[in-house]
Amino acid sequence: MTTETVQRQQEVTYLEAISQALDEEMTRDERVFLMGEDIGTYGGAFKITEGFMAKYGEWRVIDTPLAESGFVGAAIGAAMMGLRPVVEMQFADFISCAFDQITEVAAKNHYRWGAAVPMVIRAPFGGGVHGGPFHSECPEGWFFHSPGLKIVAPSTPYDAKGLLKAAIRDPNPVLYFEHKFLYRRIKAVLPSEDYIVPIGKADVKRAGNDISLITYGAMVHLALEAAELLAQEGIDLEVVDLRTLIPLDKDRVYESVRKTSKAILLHEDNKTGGIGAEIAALLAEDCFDHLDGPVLRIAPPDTPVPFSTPLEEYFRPKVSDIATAARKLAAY
Amino acid sequence: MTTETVQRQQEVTYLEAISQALDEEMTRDERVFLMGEDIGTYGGAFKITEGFMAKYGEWRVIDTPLAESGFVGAAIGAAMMGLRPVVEMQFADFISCAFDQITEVAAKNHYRWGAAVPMVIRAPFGGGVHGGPFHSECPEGWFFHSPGLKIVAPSTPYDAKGLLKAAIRDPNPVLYFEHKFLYRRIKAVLPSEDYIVPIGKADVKRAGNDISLITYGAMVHLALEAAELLAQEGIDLEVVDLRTLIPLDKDRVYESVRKTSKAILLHEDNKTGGIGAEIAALLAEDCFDHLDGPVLRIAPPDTPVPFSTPLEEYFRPKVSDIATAARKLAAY
Amino acid sequence: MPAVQEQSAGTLLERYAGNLTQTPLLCEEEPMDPADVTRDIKRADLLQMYYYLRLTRALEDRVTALYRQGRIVGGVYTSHGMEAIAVGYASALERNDVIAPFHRDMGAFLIRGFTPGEVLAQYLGKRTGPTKGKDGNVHMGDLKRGMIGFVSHLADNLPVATGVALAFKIRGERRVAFTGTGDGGTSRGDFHEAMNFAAVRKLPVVLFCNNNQYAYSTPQRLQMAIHDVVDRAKAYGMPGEIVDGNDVAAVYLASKRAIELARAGGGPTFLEFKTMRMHGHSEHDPAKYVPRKLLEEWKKKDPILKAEQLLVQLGYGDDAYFHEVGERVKKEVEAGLEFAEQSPLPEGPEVLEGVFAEKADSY
Amino acid sequence: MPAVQEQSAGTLLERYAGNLTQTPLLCEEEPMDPADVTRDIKRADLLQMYYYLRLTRALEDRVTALYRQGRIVGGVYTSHGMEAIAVGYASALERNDVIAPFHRDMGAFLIRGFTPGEVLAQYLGKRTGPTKGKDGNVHMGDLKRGMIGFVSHLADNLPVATGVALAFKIRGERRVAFTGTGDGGTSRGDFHEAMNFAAVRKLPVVLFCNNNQYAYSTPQRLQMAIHDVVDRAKAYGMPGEIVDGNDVAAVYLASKRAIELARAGGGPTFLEFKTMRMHGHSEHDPAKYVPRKLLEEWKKKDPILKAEQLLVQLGYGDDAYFHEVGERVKKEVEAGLEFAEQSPLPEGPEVLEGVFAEKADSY
Ligand SMILES: Cc1ncc(C[n+]2csc(CCOP(=O)(O)OP(=O)(O)O)c2C)c(N)n1
Ligand SMILES: Cc1ncc(C[n+]2csc(CCOP(=O)(O)OP(=O)(O)O)c2C)c(N)n1
Ligand SMILES: [Mg+2]
Ligand SMILES: [Mg+2]
Repeated sequence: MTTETVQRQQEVTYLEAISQALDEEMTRDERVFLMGEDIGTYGGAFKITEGFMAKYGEWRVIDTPLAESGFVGAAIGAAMMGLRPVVEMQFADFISCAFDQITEVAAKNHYRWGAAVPMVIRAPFGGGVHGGPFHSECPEGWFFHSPGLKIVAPSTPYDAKGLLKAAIRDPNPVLYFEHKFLYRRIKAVLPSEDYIVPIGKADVKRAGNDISLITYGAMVHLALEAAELLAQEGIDLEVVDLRTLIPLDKDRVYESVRKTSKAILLHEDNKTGGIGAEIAALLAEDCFDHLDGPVLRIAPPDTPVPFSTPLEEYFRPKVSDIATAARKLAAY
Repeated sequence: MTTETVQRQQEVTYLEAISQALDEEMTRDERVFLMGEDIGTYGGAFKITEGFMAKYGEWRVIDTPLAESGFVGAAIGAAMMGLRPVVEMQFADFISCAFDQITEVAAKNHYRWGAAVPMVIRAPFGGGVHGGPFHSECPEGWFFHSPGLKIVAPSTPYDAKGLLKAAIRDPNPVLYFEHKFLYRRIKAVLPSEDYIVPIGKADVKRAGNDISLITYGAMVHLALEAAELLAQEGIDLEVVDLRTLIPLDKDRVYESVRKTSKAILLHEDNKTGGIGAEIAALLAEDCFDHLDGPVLRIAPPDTPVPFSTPLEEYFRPKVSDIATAARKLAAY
Repeated sequence: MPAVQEQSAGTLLERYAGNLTQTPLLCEEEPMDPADVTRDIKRADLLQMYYYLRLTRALEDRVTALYRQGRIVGGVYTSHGMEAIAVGYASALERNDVIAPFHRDMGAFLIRGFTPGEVLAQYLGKRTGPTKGKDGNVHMGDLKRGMIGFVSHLADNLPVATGVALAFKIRGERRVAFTGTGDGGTSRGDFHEAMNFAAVRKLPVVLFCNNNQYAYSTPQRLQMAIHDVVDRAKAYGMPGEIVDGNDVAAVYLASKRAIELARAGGGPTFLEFKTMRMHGHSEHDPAKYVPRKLLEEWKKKDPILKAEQLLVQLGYGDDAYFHEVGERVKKEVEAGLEFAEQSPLPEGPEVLEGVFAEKADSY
Repeated sequence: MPAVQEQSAGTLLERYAGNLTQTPLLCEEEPMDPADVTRDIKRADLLQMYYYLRLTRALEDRVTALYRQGRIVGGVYTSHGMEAIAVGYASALERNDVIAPFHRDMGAFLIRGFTPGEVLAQYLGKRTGPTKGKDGNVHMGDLKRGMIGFVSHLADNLPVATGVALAFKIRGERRVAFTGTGDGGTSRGDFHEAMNFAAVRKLPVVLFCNNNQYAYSTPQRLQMAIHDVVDRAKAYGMPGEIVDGNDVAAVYLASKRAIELARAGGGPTFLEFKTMRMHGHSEHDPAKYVPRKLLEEWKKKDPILKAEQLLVQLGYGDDAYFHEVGERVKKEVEAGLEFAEQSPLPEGPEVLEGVFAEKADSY
């Protein structure tokens, strides 16, 4: 009983895990500092940096003017000088305003003239929160295609903390997509000692033999739910959580698909040109001989994220979509 | 002899075809007007609009300040009022500066609140011209993933003219990727009467039975060259020119692949997350039973476009890359 | 689908339904009084503005209440305490002019004929809202009514508005575009690019800053090193003016001057409407970062209070009249709510509709 | 791989090799003359600036010639007639300061120790160029020498420079960032966002506009509705100054003042260097859109001519000396060309190197 209580107390949400990672990294390394809109006095739109300004001062927790291109550019400059900026987009959707700085400056500097740009952009993304077209976007697909960027998207508090620490310690620009829907909905007990989750390593969140269900972000939980359901029907899903989108852990993905011979790709980002397309293409090229059925993709249709509840529900992938796809593949 | 001479005289370059399309559409429809940097007095960096300002005046050929987001935004506003703006990016690379306006405003307005945005953005793209990282980019992959945009990329003077006219007449925002390398390198005799090439229709540039080589833009010519070479070896390539990237002509692509059972995707855009990924994914899902071999992709590596000649040559797809892939597939 | 609910079927101000089939929005009666305001604003116009101030307040208060009850999901951004700005400028425009509003410009929607029912349907994600459930809250627009849909990304619609004005100029129309953003929004590059383009091409557009002194939690001093946002205009060679944003008459008159200058070919003007955000950034924000004293001071300058003082002073209205208007707008809002609540939600597959346009009209 | 070629192995100004191992860039000798210029600029510094003016001109003229011969492929943008700007400001900085240059700032590269050989290797796409062939022309940088690589996308490096200054401020270093763009570049949103952020946070950064009156073919009047670009500074509450961009001493002194203000914690300054682009936008552009008369007038204000007049007036130099410098820079450029031509091209597979960094150092 006592032990259980202690453990309960140690449980942290996905949001707190992010907050802890920032706090610990700022304490560990004085080069780490934060920039963004309303992250200081207010503690951020989602309160992830609450109390940080009091603790670290207004030059390490910088409330910026409303100018994403400007402050991402500034982060690039500070990073090149040797600091470790962590920039917050208030919502991932606004990253479009900084697109040019990210893709043309941050991504290409090292390749072009050898200047490392060790920075992190935190982007609260994804739907399911009644945010509508401009507060629910999944912008990762835009950046997936820009060499020079690393991209991570954790699905659990453990990964959220470990990947953020790894991102902060990485000498490259890292886009950190944190899922708003998960912020306060999932909890876990985290190790008390410092740890990282290495960038570039996928994680099998559920081992299985029949079909590889490859996904990331909030969809991992949907995948696990579907896997439980399908297990009752005798279909054994392996749920592969990519965790890192760039560089992609091809080995782990291939290993899974070579075992199961069947693959479903699941994401919340629009279908066309999403990350599922790349993985399907890799499988169709590199694992063709192992495939025992078509590679299926489950993703929202090619529309903006709609606001109204019945529309958004229709838009978002569902357990039943996975079940239908898995049954089809299993019968193949 | 006389006829031949006349025909010779009528031959126009890819660049002239674009220029003709603009000129004819401006004459046909007074709602059409142009905006961009140096397109007026100077006639554009590539001289596509030379003489236009004298002909149409400085309110239909607008030399803008150096501000891509601003003038793309202005084009959106004018389009919503019922005009038909055609915007020129001096180089496609600078489209990153207007990314937010294109993806968040132009692409989503009709879906969100029913406002049509009939505009065209012309973007001279692609490499092979010693342009280096900032004057050779293929940005189409970024936009492929933004519902609400149409995207075309012609490979011949005929298609260049016909697609531009179709784009101008389309009630949606259309990104028109014109390949700089082709500007003055290819010529054709064009019909003297008005015609369009419909958006959304691929074109088989060479019929063949063994392998479908699916591509677009300047790579079409590389594909045709490779096809000639491989024909001598008895490998019969079908070269499918997508022409339109969104909406994709799935029917035509599927028809070809169902016939040949083998597919190679070729593009000049970076490999990861390129359009080849989407098509490979579609094939792996919808044509799986017809596939007699892995779906191969030929594309540059995931790096910026390098400047130095040996680097750029290494970077760009070559006839030999296609030959290797085709031989491998043929032997499969 | 229920018919779009009529907002002003009553008698009080029936000519000013904000319906674009009527022209102009404001009546043609002569001013009734020699005093400053009365010289330049018609009595009926002032009364209409008062009505819209009240309607805006009543509607948004209802939205806030619904939000607190959990009946509205998603963000709620109101113009509480700042209603005079949208009401003032939208009243100064002609019906053919086009507005690209700021996110706290509910009054402009109402004046352009968006009914409380439509607005509430929008908030509730109903199919009868202007976006048919595709988008929420103030993210609505309608080209037929000369309203450009608001985009979350602040200042994005400023370049768009310059393009609207450019279309007017190219077509030789004597129409004006009106647009603005918050103090926060003026930090964005798109603000700069729009201001500059408007000035270079002398476009018929008026650009304003709704300066309520905070961008979310960020006070003006952390956003810019100038005291008056109007100083931004100097970078573009554009005339600028500071206006009391809580005084609907002042907003109206300054807007009118700028609009007429633009209409006459004199180019753009930048207006800084000084005001104060009296609620949180959105309704979930208690805004503890704003000194209470500041709010108390500004409460005394409430735009409705100010308008009533003016009306009393001019002999245009009294408490009974104000009460009558209050009752009327309350009824309109409740009728709107009924309409909205009875309206159907969209059905799932409607998601797939409307990504591409089939045609594009002229406006 | 050939060793990086030494640029100033001679005797004339050997202490000013622009090599960052020397500090400061300019020597510590006392001014020699009571006149205005001589009070504030040391004789040796002025002579060094003259040397760099000549070196810039000689190097870029060589580049132009190589381009015309088809030996350089890709774009060539020179600072012909505008050399005083980069030479002047770069001379006013300390070696620890950081420059995010404009695309016509060759002088700054030279002063920071980029040798003519390296620069020519860059133009020729050789592995010994600062980007190892990855990029071309002025798109080069080197953090060790305090030079931020230029990005084509104009004004993109202005926010970056504010971040450099922010790093200095956070670390409590007395260092300054220096950056700028053209008249054209000041129209971009990133210019605005950078200026604003610099002003709000009082960052140690100096921002300039290299106003050569055209952006490619677009004259200033089609770019902005103001006569002096310096008026842009008013939007940010930032001090601004107009400077004769063809007078190296004036550029140096104005830069020095701004730099020292920034270093002392006084925040950013905006400098408008008035000048004229004397060649085409790039070397393939005959620039027919520029009135010939304008060019003739400006030719009289050539920065090298102006510098020589000043040196003669101060008794610092005469024709023989100028000739000697000319011979010297010519030799250096030719030696550089030899180095560049003998340098190897990169090999194909090098394409794959360097997308990601393995480590990130502090500067
Ligand atoms: C480009 C962009 N970045 C961030 C946001 C998130 N956001 C919404 S409103 C707001 C503050 C806006 O302040 P201001 O412009 O002063 O308008 P106010 O809300 O005070 O009326 C912020 C940061 C946004 N909408 N757009
Ligand atoms: C964002 C962007 N758009 C377009 C271009 C293409 N371009 C290169 S230089 C130039 C003109 C630059 O003018 P200015 O800033 O005045 O500098 P100048 O060349 O006159 O020295 C243009 C349009 C660019 N480099 N970046
Ligand atoms: Mg505000
Ligand atoms: Mg210029």
